[in-house]
Amino acid sequence: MMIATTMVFLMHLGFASLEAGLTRSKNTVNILFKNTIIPAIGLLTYAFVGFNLMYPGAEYAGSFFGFAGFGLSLPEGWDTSEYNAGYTFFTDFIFQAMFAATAATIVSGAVAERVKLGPFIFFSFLYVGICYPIVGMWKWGGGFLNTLETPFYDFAGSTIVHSVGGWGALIGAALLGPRIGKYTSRGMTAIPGHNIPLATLGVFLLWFGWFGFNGGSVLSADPGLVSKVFVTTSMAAAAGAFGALIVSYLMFKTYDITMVLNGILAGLVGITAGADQMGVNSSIIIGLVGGGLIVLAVVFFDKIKVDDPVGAISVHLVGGIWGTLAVGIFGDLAGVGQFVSQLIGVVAVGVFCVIFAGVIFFVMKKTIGIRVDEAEETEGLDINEHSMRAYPDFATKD
Amino acid sequence: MMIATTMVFLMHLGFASLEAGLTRSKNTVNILFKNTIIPAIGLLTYAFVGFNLMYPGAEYAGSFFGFAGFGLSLPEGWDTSEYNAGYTFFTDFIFQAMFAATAATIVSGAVAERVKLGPFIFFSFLYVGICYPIVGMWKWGGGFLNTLETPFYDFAGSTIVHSVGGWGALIGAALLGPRIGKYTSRGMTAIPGHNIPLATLGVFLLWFGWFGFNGGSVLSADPGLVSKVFVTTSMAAAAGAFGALIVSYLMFKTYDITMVLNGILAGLVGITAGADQMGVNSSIIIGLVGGGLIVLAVVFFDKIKVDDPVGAISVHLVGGIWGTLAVGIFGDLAGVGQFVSQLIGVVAVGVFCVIFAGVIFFVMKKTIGIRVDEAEETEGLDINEHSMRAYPDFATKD
Amino acid sequence: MMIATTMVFLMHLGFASLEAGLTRSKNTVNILFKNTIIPAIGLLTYAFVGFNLMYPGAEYAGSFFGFAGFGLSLPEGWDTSEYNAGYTFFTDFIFQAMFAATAATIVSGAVAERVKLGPFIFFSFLYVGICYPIVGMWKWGGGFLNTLETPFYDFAGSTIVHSVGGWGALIGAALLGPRIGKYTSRGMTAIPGHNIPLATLGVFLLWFGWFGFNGGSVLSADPGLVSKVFVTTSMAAAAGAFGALIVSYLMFKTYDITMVLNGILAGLVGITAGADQMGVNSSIIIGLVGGGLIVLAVVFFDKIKVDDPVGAISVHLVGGIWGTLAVGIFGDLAGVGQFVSQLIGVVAVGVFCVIFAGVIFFVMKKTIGIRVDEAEETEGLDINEHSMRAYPDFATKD
Amino acid sequence: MKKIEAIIRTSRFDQIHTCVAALGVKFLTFYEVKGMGLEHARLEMYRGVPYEPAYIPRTKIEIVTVEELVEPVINCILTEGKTGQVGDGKIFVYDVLEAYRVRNTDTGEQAL
Amino acid sequence: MKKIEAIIRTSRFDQIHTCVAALGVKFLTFYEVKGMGLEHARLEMYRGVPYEPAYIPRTKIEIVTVEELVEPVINCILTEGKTGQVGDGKIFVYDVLEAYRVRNTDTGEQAL
Amino acid sequence: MKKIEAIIRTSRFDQIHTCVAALGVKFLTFYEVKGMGLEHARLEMYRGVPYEPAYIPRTKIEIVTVEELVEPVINCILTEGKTGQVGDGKIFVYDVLEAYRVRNTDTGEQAL
Ligand SMILES: Nc1ncnc2c1ncn2[C@@H]1O[C@H](COP(=O)(O)OP(=O)(O)O)[C@@H](O)[C@H]1O
Ligand SMILES: Nc1ncnc2c1ncn2[C@@H]1O[C@H](COP(=O)(O)OP(=O)(O)O)[C@@H](O)[C@H]1O
Ligand SMILES: Nc1ncnc2c1ncn2[C@@H]1O[C@H](COP(=O)(O)OP(=O)(O)O)[C@@H](O)[C@H]1O
Repeated sequence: MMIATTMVFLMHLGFASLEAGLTRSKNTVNILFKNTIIPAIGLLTYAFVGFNLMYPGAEYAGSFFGFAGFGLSLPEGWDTSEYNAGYTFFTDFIFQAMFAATAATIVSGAVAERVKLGPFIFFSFLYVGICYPIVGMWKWGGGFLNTLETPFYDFAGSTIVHSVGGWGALIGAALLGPRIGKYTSRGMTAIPGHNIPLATLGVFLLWFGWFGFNGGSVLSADPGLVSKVFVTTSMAAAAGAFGALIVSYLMFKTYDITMVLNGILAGLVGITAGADQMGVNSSIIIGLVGGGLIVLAVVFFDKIKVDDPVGAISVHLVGGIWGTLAVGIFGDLAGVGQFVSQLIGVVAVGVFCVIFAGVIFFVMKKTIGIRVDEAEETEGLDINEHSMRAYPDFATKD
Repeated sequence: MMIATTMVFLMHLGFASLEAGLTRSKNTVNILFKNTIIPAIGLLTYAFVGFNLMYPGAEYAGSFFGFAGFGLSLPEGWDTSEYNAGYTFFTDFIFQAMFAATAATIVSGAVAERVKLGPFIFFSFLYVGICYPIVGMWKWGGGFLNTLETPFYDFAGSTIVHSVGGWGALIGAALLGPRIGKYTSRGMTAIPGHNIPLATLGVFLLWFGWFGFNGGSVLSADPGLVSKVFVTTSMAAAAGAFGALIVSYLMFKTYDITMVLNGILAGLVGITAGADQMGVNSSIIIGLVGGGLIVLAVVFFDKIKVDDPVGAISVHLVGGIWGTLAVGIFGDLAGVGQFVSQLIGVVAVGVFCVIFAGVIFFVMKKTIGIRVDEAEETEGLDINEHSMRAYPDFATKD
Repeated sequence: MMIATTMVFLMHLGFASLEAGLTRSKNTVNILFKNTIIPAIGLLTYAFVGFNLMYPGAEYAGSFFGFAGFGLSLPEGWDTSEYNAGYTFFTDFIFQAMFAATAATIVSGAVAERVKLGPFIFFSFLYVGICYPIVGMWKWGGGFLNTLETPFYDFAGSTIVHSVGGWGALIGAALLGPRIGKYTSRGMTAIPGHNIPLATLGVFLLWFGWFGFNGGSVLSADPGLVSKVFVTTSMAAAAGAFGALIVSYLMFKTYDITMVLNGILAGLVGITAGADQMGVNSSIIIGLVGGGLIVLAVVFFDKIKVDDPVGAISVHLVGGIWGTLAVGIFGDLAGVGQFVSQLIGVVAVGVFCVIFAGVIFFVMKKTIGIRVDEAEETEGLDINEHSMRAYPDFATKD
Repeated sequence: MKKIEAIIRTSRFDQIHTCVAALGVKFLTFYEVKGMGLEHARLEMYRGVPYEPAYIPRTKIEIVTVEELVEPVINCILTEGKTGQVGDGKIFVYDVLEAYRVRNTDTGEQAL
Repeated sequence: MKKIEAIIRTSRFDQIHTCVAALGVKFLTFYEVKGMGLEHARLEMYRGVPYEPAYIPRTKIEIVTVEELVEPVINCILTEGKTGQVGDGKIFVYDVLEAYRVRNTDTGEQAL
Repeated sequence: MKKIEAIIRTSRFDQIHTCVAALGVKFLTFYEVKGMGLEHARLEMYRGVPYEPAYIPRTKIEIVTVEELVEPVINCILTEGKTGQVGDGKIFVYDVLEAYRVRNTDTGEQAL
């Protein structure tokens, strides 16, 4: 599980690469900066408040909120496997802490190319430090979602990690408005990402990290279960690629690699909720549907003019909801009761995150402002917020 | 071994990066697309037919062909280490499945910048789904190569993985013909790869993945053997770098990094057949010779006008043959009988793959065509097959 | 620990990416070449002399120098965990060998864009093959630093790995002189790195590798200690990012990602000496101070006109000294006696490395020359030493 | 026939293009050039060292047109290209001896 | 001395270069420009949104040559540059007052 | 008013710029072009195959200036741009009919 931790760490590089690759070169330093500082924020806030918000201890079982105090305090036997069957306190902490930043990294992609750096970092502190661990506590910390009659099931976080990020992304992108030139009076224009190899690299690293994410979430070294999770994870990703390929080819008559990459992620996000509950065939179906769905979602969000440069909302929110509900439809837990529990979880998390993110973004919008000014956006955030260019040696087109 | 699986997974990113880096930027999306979809194909076909073709079960021991039916069926005790000493059924499956796509990824490099996407994907399905597992069964599935008097030895697949890919690459490149402008009436021109850092990244990732490939092929967690394999693998790679450096410097009077990168891969491919049989010194010799050989092979294939943009044939076919034969020359198994068995294996696999790949490519060439038309090739496959550019922001030279 | 080895291996890719990213595109092939061949040198020389210089055996305990002969000889029980509690001889060797090249890789960054390739490779052979293992022996091989009354403590090599590299970098950069155009009569100019995403990738890979570096240095699989080391390592890195962010923002009024990246590395280098001795809070302080210090160091070395394109001296030398001394200030060993021992270690290593590197560079400078000529430097090393370009397809700015 | 060459702010290109298109100018050629003039490039900063990029990126437009359109086109550029700040650019007018359309060998004003 | 400036299809450059070289034109300068004209750029597609790149990449050739060669050079371009499709480009001819060779200060036709 | 167009070695740009600035030339425009001429590009090598890049990268400078400065500017380029090796480049001089400054609609020599 410690190795899983390091693999999850690489997911942050995956996000950084994917988001930088799918946006324009004039905003690359900005995106890399955000995705470098966010994991640092995640680690520090999680140590300071997050862990104790998420795992406040048994006395808060069934509740909505609990807090065990600032900082980390070492329990008895922290350094041996007495802490918990198979792993130590620090293993537990660092594995969880590596996740934490993900919620903000997802948002980062959706608000890219126009959000002001300072307000976004402030948002990240609150979202990663407070919103994510509270939601996490609902299920993993023994909160009310875990004590439903048919407990809500979310193996590694389709809802608790990905949807949380996805809701924040939706609210952020909607409140910011689209990038200049995206939806004009003459219709929609494409704003192509500047570096497809970088984006591809990002998705492979995310897939790689997902083995750690899902595999490590077994929270034990049971090789039977871990290996099963590896298989379901891989199958869903592969099927996600095909799902997106088929739907995007039918719709656009071209082989769109960015859709295939998004499809892989959708498959991964989709299987995350039930990676240990599915068989090979269900994994493939979940991946196929997830991959196809994502293409429709991208088109849909474009239609309602929510501008999401990297497809984060489609992948993490739509994919996360699909995966969570799929636990009620396929696999060992399938059943109406489970489906309803899943739905409760999706809705509860959605409402909370929308309000949490909405309030922060809205207040900031009305006060300090959340969007860079027009000249800055046109010229690029790199030169304006960082006085630096990502590729100073290369000549760029217009 | 599950971790080895994830490392092998990253090899696909390695291949994608290397191949994209060593070709022109106008074909980058196309190459990334192929190398993203191929692992997906590998995983799905291996689950559907490949695994049961490769490991049909004991009743087919000694034979050329066996098939245990479509899909995966779980054996007794699949989820515990009862399945096999040290790993579970799913571990076994997913580790093997990660390999499977390699055969097609290798071909992808050699046919790059001119092959039609559809036919190539069709080829990949057949090659990965049928050809590779059949060959694999000959040795690893208990087939005839394994029951020779002195059994053919191929630890992790110099022949069974790399040569299989290499033969496909040779046939594909030969039947396609060279890229426009490569061999003109005025002689040979170079067509430099567009992104050397990307290619370097690819080779490092491949080397990284090889630790999983060779280390995991120990198929047990015996730390003594795994660590030995790590040492032989590393030494061969390092020596391969020097072998290629020395030969290429003597021949071209320049420090050619692409040759050093190919040399590393040649060392790795070379040691793969006997990684557990070699000492430190033999590994170094195998690497040195492999690295040097590759430079000569690249020059040779250029001379006979087989245009291989990334050196895949030299690395995987020539390196694979060298490594397989080396098991008969160096290390614990060395001996005339072993050498003959190795030769039998090389030839048998070669004949089968040449015919298999040859028939598919030839039939496609005569019917649907395997090569894009001239205008498309000149303009680039990205804009023609994918309506997209890999680096839309950057100004390119002519 | 074998997995740690593979993670340390990826650090070489991290160094290659970081150094290539922070320099100009006309020297990229050169840097990649150096960083590809150095690990090969490291592995081979370490097998040939380094390992036996570093671990000459018990009879040299307390001394400055010992050598157990050329090549590797297998001890009794090498292939079982009898060799040492928890790992085999080959595991030990390969883990150490992966480190070895680091000393030269660090120098590579500081001398980039102007050093002659041949002399630098010669230097690397000597520094990696002789200087580094001798210093390593002083502590890890049971030499005099280990037998001080209060033994010098350097968990994973803040001094023994990073400072060794740092001193070589300082001497190399100073003797070479600054790049043309860096410090002119009209003042200092910036020479921006050409590929910030590549540099970011490099730092993430280094961080990833550091988990292997520090985690593996536990030299046992004690999960309590390894997980603690993971936490301290991560916290120091995250705090290093913030330390550098805060200081650089205060000084330059801009969000400089290259400083944040350097700050992460400074945090990592800083925690390396005492990763197993620190608590969460001390790790954060060490990281914060280290990150801040690095910004001052970069400015300082610029002021004294030691031109270090990638900040290697600041990160590895300054960070390494800080981390080593910090063991005497924070954590379980803190105390005056320890601080003095740490200081002795820092000074002893410093004196030896400065003399070793100084003599080699000085003799080469006076004989074969260590710097390329002016035209070559202006035009770029790639085209001159390698007849090749890193990005031949892209149009570059002047 | 005259050739109008204008070195403009890259950010004013769209407005100028719209204006000349309204005059009936169907063809134009443009490319990126580097300028040195009164305007100073904004300072960039790298690792604590501020520096001025050696030049300002600008766009050069070339329009070959008939005499009657020369003045309107110039007016377009003067009006739409103007911000009033140092750095707005220049317009130069040259004589053109002959013009050909490659597609059908039209010559003279026919070819424009 | 005249200057011939031609905006051509990038794909016809090699043929035109071969043709003018055969006439004895030893020197030429060329660079990438962006064109707006009758031809429309082919649609690209990104994540389901088709879009037209804002301009067509073209090559501009400049050849300064003596009077006698002006016509043959123009013929080369008209012949070799022609595909008959919209987008073949234009040729413009200008007067050159003086020419210098930097290497040895030759002037006039000597310098070409 | 004349336009001086010089195709120079990229490596001599700084020297030439310093020299013309000393004459009081405050403005100039330059950009990268590709040249074909007597000089041959240095051979590059890729995977054992030597090849000659299809062109030599050069810089083109454009300066529009008043009659009196034409000769001094040309002298700058001839002196500072010269290495004596094949490949030093050329200078061409053209007539300019009119000039405008966009910022304040100055015209003629005022605008330079
Ligand atoms: N005489 C000239 N010759 C060549 N280029 C010129 C000339 N004058 C101006 N330019 C170009 O026009 C650009 C605009 O000049 P600028 O400093 O903005 O002048 P102003 O503010 O007076 O309009 C310069 O960067 C340069 O590229
Ligand atoms: N009058 C002009 N002034 C400047 N550039 C022109 C002019 N006419 C044509 N061009 C250039 O030539 C290119 C070719 O035009 P195109 O639409 O192909 O015309 P046609 O099909 O009539 O030959 C245009 O893209 C533009 O760059
Ligand atoms: N007549 C011309 N027309 C256009 N460009 C020219 C002409 N003559 C020279 N050039 C440009 O000038 C460059 C310098 O030519 P070069 O071969 O160096 O000549 P020389 O050595 O005689 O000075 C060429 O690469 C080309 O770009």
